[in-house]
Amino acid sequence: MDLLLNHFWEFTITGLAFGAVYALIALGYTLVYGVLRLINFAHSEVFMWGSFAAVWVLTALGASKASGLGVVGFLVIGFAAAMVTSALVALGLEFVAYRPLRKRNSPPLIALISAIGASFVLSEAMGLRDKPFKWFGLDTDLASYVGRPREASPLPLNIDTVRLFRVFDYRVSNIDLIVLGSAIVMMVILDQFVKRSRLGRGIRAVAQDPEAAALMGVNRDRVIRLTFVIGGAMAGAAAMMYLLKIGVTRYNAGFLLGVKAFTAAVLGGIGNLRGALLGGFVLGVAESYGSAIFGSNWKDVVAFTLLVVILLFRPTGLLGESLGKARA
Amino acid sequence: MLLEVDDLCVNYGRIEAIRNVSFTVGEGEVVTLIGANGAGKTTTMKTVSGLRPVRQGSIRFEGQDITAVPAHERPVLGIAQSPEGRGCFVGMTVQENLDMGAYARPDRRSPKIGEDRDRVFGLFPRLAERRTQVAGTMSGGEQQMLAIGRALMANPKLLLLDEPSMGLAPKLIQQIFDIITEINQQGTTVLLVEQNAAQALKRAHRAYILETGEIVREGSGEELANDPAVKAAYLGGDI
Amino acid sequence: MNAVSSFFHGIGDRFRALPRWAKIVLAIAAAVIVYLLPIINPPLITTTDSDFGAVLFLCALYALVAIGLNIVIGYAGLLDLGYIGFFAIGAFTVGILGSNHAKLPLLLCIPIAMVVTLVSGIVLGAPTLRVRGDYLAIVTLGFGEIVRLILVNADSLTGGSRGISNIPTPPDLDLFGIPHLVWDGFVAKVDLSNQTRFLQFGVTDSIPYYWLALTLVFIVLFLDWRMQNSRVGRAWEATREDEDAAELMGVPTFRFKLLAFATGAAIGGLSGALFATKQQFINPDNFTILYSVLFVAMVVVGGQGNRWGVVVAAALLTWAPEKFRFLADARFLLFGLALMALAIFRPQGLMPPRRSVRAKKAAEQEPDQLDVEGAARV
Amino acid sequence: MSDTAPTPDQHDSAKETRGTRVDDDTVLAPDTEATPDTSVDISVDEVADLPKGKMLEVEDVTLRFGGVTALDGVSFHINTGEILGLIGPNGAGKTTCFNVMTGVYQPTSGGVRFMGEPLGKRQKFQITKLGIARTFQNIRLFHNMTALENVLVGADAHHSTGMFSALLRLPKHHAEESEGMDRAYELLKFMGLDKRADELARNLPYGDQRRLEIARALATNPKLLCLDEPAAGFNPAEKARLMELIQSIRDQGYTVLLIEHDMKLVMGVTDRIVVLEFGKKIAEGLPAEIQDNPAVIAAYLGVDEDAS
Amino acid sequence: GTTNDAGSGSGGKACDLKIGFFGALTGDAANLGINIKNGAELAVTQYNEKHADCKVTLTSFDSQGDPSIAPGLAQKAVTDKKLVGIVGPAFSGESKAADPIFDKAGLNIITASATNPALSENGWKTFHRILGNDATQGPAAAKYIKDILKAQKVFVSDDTSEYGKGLADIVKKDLGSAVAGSDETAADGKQDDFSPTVTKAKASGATVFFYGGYYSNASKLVKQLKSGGFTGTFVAADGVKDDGFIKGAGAAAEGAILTCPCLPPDKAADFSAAYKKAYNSDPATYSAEAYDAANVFLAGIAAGKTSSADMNAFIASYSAKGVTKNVKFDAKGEPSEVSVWAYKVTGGKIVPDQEIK
Ligand SMILES: Nc1ncnc2c1ncn2[C@@H]1O[C@H](COP(=O)(O)OP(=O)(O)OP(=O)(O)O)[C@@H](O)[C@H]1O
Ligand SMILES: Nc1ncnc2c1ncn2[C@@H]1O[C@H](COP(=O)(O)OP(=O)(O)OP(=O)(O)O)[C@@H](O)[C@H]1O
Ligand SMILES: CC(C)C[C@H](N)C(=O)O
Ligand SMILES: [Mg+2]
Ligand SMILES: [Mg+2]
Repeated sequence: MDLLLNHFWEFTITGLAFGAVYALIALGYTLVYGVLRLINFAHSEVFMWGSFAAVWVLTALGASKASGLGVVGFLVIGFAAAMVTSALVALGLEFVAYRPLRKRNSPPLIALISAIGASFVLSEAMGLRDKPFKWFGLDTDLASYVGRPREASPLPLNIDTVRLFRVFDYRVSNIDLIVLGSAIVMMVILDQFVKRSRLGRGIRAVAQDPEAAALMGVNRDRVIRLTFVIGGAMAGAAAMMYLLKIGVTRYNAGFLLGVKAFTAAVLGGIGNLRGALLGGFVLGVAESYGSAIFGSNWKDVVAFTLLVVILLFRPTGLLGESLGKARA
Repeated sequence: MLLEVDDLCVNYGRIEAIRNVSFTVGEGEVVTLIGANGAGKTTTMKTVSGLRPVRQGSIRFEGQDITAVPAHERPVLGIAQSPEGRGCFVGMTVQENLDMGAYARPDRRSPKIGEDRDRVFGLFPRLAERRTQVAGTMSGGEQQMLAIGRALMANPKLLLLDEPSMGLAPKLIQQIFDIITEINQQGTTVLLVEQNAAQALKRAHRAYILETGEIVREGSGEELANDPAVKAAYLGGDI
Repeated sequence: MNAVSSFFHGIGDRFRALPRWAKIVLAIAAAVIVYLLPIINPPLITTTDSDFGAVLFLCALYALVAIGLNIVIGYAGLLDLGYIGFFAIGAFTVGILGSNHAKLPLLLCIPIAMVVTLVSGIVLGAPTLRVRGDYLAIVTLGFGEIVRLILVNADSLTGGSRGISNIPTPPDLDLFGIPHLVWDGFVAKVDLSNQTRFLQFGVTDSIPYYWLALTLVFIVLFLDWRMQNSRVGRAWEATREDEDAAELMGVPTFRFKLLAFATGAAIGGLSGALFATKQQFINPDNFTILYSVLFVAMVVVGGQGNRWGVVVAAALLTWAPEKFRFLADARFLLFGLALMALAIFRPQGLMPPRRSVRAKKAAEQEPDQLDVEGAARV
Repeated sequence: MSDTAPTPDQHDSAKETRGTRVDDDTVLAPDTEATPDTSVDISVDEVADLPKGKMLEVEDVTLRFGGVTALDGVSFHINTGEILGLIGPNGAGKTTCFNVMTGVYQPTSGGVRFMGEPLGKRQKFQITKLGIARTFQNIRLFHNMTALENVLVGADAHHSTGMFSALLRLPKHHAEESEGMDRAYELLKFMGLDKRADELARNLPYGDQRRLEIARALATNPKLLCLDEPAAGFNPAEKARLMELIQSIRDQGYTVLLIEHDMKLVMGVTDRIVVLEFGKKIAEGLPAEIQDNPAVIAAYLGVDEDAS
Repeated sequence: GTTNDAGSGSGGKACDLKIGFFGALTGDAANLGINIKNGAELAVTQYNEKHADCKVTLTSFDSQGDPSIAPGLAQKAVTDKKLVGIVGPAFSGESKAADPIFDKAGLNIITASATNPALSENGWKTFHRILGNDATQGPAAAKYIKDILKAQKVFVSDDTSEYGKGLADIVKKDLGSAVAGSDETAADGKQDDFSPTVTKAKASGATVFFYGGYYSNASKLVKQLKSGGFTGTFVAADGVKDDGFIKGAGAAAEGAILTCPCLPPDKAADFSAAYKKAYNSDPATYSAEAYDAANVFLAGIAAGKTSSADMNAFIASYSAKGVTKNVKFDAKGEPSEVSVWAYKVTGGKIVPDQEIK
């Protein structure tokens, strides 16, 4: 407890920074849940693929030797690579795993099975990426991309930690700033986009009554595709931030984070964009405080207990579902 | 002809809901479909608005074949529907629901939308009162008003109304039919499905009678209203 | 589209059409064959890269799990993503009472484990079952994780992530040996050098454990059938269909949901206890979320609500990765593909529940609904 | 406006034309539904022998949702054995009144007394067991259960088989199962649904679904049956038949509370009418009185009388 | 190796025998397992070259280093009647899970890497260990920290595994009052974000960070320590002594100290050369130990001691020079000779620093 009080801002800011990662991933869960009422179990893999895209693109460009302004350039490239890749993977996922089910109007839980299957496929494919290269004898040439596929791949970008300014007793570093800053920028853009644009209303309309939405001229498939793309891009951004914070990624890096991010989405009120953001930050900070007080090994207990308690008192999350309920 | 439906067959799996249905709706007309429960009225409406796939036959709108046009593109062409069972967006407010009605309008950014909204609020003061109430918590009749208002917001060329009077109080039913006549006079074509056959026939230029999936009779509203067989079956005489 | 389900239903129909005595004879014959599977080692079915008896034990074990979870998901419609939590509590109750802190005999540990999980089901359910739908899924998921994490961290009680070993086995009843069959192509020979002692629960032979688990599966199936074909089963179904309407028709939905949850939990606890005694060693890593997810997959793939369906699916999903062990690394990828394919081609599950025999006619009259309604969707 | 419900012969002639092509001079009589058999005895002793007097009293009930006052000091009562109509403009608070009576909502102030006892904070299922059953404005059947099973769920309301009697197949289980089955078939026959007993509820035509809801509600052995717009979406002929049905339900000893916008039906079947507007009671009386009440005409009926 | 005459003389011996490798070949700590397996495999290959007429095969049981997977695999192993011995299980956690089963079934095992001291305290008759355990490695690490790094304040963390926690506890005990703080983290693959630990370490004012665990988490941890502003020395043990650590941590690994009860490869030149030839890489952590362990079994096979009891007796009386030491086991199955070395990450490589005596 003393520890927390003495280093309050440090714990808060590190918590917020990781919370930002949760929040961005949570957006993907919430968006898809919003339109399809589906827990997109494979979203964590979308994130993971984004992280690899960043690693590979930066490796290919020789980012490890960069310094100074070059690093900034590579950062931008890394974000772009991860976001584009994740968006594409998400789109592909929708096309392969969910659209056929929708066309057959299958019961909601079966989509969960497809999602679980897709999640296995995406993460295992990454874990087996050496195989196809082996067949063509390329695995030694491409060792830095293929390597030992089950092992951690580091981000080849050396960013020296620079302490920039103080917040009370904590000196915020450039990495904190990049992570938090870009997360906030992205969230504001998305929030405005969804709120201001017709798309936002379209998404909600599809969620509430697909048939009536079609009667209003809402193209359900387009709305769904768009939500996957946006959710994917956000996961890609989160992937780059994750790399900046953790430094490495792996074929199974998504799973744990996915569970947490989904928790964050529910915490805030699933289907509610701002809820996802709030949920992400709350979870990140709660974990940070929790591990300060009880020790790092209790951090997940704190997170999940918080979730359960909040849902007991607010059964539809902190901000509630944006989708109201029909009455009796 | 604004709408030409030719030899339409629609199935629910093996069940044939409508068979070889052909009818037309001319520009500026009010046309009504009447028939008993399960006759296929709603199915016909849903097919015209694109929610049900066509097994056989064709639908033409303004001379263009729209049989294969997906539902969400039909509002752009100028078809709007107030569906059976209302289909309000239960989690959105009244105003948001109305705005959804204008979703596909090309002039959706113009101030015209505001005027139209005010017009709907004028027609249904209850909606104006409850502008920010979540639609899911509105009473049955209020939701019905909202569904009709929402369809009006689309400013369509062809308005499809599926049992607009269902769940409405007698006084309001009167009003709904007045509204239909009024907007028709302002140039909107209306295809109307009603259980309240007496009223519907009174307001319609022409009418079709649908029975177990087939059209069995057609004529002007007045003609059918005075046909003794129709009277006996649908106007219910005196209860 | 539904070759598989019509196959199963076909069998079901023929079976129902038989006279009573024939039914009994056939059922007994089928049961005997199932019991003797690991002795017969049928070619094509037997697993070459892992011990067939052990695989069958796992199949039976997870069938038990699936039956329990089917009550929760299939009957009562509660999406429970934390079922592994009950499994873990059952296993650790046995571990703690049988090995770690006391040395109670297994036959005492198992009922205690069931009671403990039943109670924990009620304790968890009472507050959380007021949360609805997918929120319940995440609350239960959280619960499952909390259980695991507490097992990790409550070091002194559970041994933390270092686990508990030397879990007691069921008492032996060593009566006689049963020789196995070996196959030369499709010719069977008796292999006297390879015998299973009846009933010796050792580490080298999993078959007695399989028999134990299988017997429990049959018992639980029977009880499950009785439960579902009664007022209780109807109340669950009504609750699942429309909770408010059910309540207004006089169904105390909360009580019935709790009943489903607690019953499911107790069966989960029983499975966990079996797992612990067979495995001899347990640690919290045996009980990760992934298992919860797989359990749900078993129920959904089997056809939620169909007890035979979920049993078949559980056995299949357990057996397949073992059978295809030679695919080594790639088998999880293929497993994922298989799940996706199943979802796409059998959206109602392997054996969709037949609501009741009487509902069948209605179901048959029902058109090929999927295609049409799907197309209607925009 | 005399009481001329269709005679049995009319039904038969309707039946004959079913499915046949209609020539110009045949009667258009598209009757695709089964015929209720109102001669079936569906009465229940405990219900039939109720003492006359006030069965249900709504006492000064107010209910607010945020800014909206859905009910504002509403009081009325229902006498045992009568059919009471509850009418009023859209959004007047009729459905909300049902919701208060069945425990869906707790009133902000005031309360409901049933058989002399306040309902208090009783839960929904407890109120059903006390003897109030209802149907819904938007049909809410258990769609994936058969018609019979739907009714059985209703009948289970007065059963008490629990897990143990079911597991052990105690005599109680068997007794209650067969009692429930008998009752269910009786009710289905009464509603004319016995031939469709094994069909899934969602596959029934709209009208049958409405009737099935009534059967399900009756299966709970209610003292008071509340119907929320049972005739919505019916054509005049169907409405006539429904009217007959409601009457015979009452004749078998049940008390009925009816919300309906169709004036012919309401005037034809009710003994007494209560009128709500903006959450307040504006009138109460015999159908004939209500029909001529200027306040009701202004608020609800409108001037053009044949608007039905 | 032993002479093959003794074996072939006994006549009628079974020729399709197997020895097993049990450990992680996939999963988070796979590198460690693969190196060990390679060592054992090399021994078998060499044996088969000499005994072309009567070959032994090495079968692998890939436990992924996961104690929850281990019992199932162990049960599978003990049903194989051709299997005469196991090199492994590689990690302490899985050993604890699997060894009781080997003991009950009477399958002899020699672990070339599991270092938790308690493993030999269970009275398992089939258990043998060919290297020094953490009861020596832990104090050695503590000694290095105190005497060579001259640290006054040390922060100790572990991954709660049998190995990591066991080792960290010993180190803590030996450091005594120098422990400025501690924090348990989750096991491999269960935690990515170590920022709370970093904050705590910094707050404690420690100049040395000791971590009990495996390389996968260690690489993330050290990276986050560096970027989080912790400036002290990172010390860990054999579980981190793998190239995977450097690969994951990159520059942040520089200067880290890793202890290991294993010899630097240059102390066994012949073996190193043969290994390099076979696997195109230098022998890594515990390859040599595994080689020695496999050779014990192979000698037993050559001597015809293939039954469980015979093999057990054979191992008990075994004494021969291996590449790492003179191989000999005491009554508990522990080795008679042990040494602990410190290694240091320099220039992106793990290089021997000094033996800790
Ligand atoms: N989803 C569905 N699945 C199967 N059959 C259906 C479905 N919807 C409608 N039907 C059947 O199609 C036929 C026509 O139904 P439709 O809803 O078009 O009738 P309707 O004339 O609108 O009746 P109502 O007056 O009750 O609204 C009926 O026989 C009905 O049972
Ligand atoms: N949960 C709620 N929140 C806010 N307002 C509500 C809620 N429920 C009902 N209302 C309002 O209370 C009023 C009464 O509704 P109610 O459903 O009782 O009307 P009704 O008389 O049944 O009307 P109808 O004939 O249209 O069914 C309506 O104005 C409705 O909008
Ligand atoms: C391979 C080694 C690093 C294993 C470690 N010594 C353990 O006991 O788990
Ligand atoms: Mg209709
Ligand atoms: Mg109402």
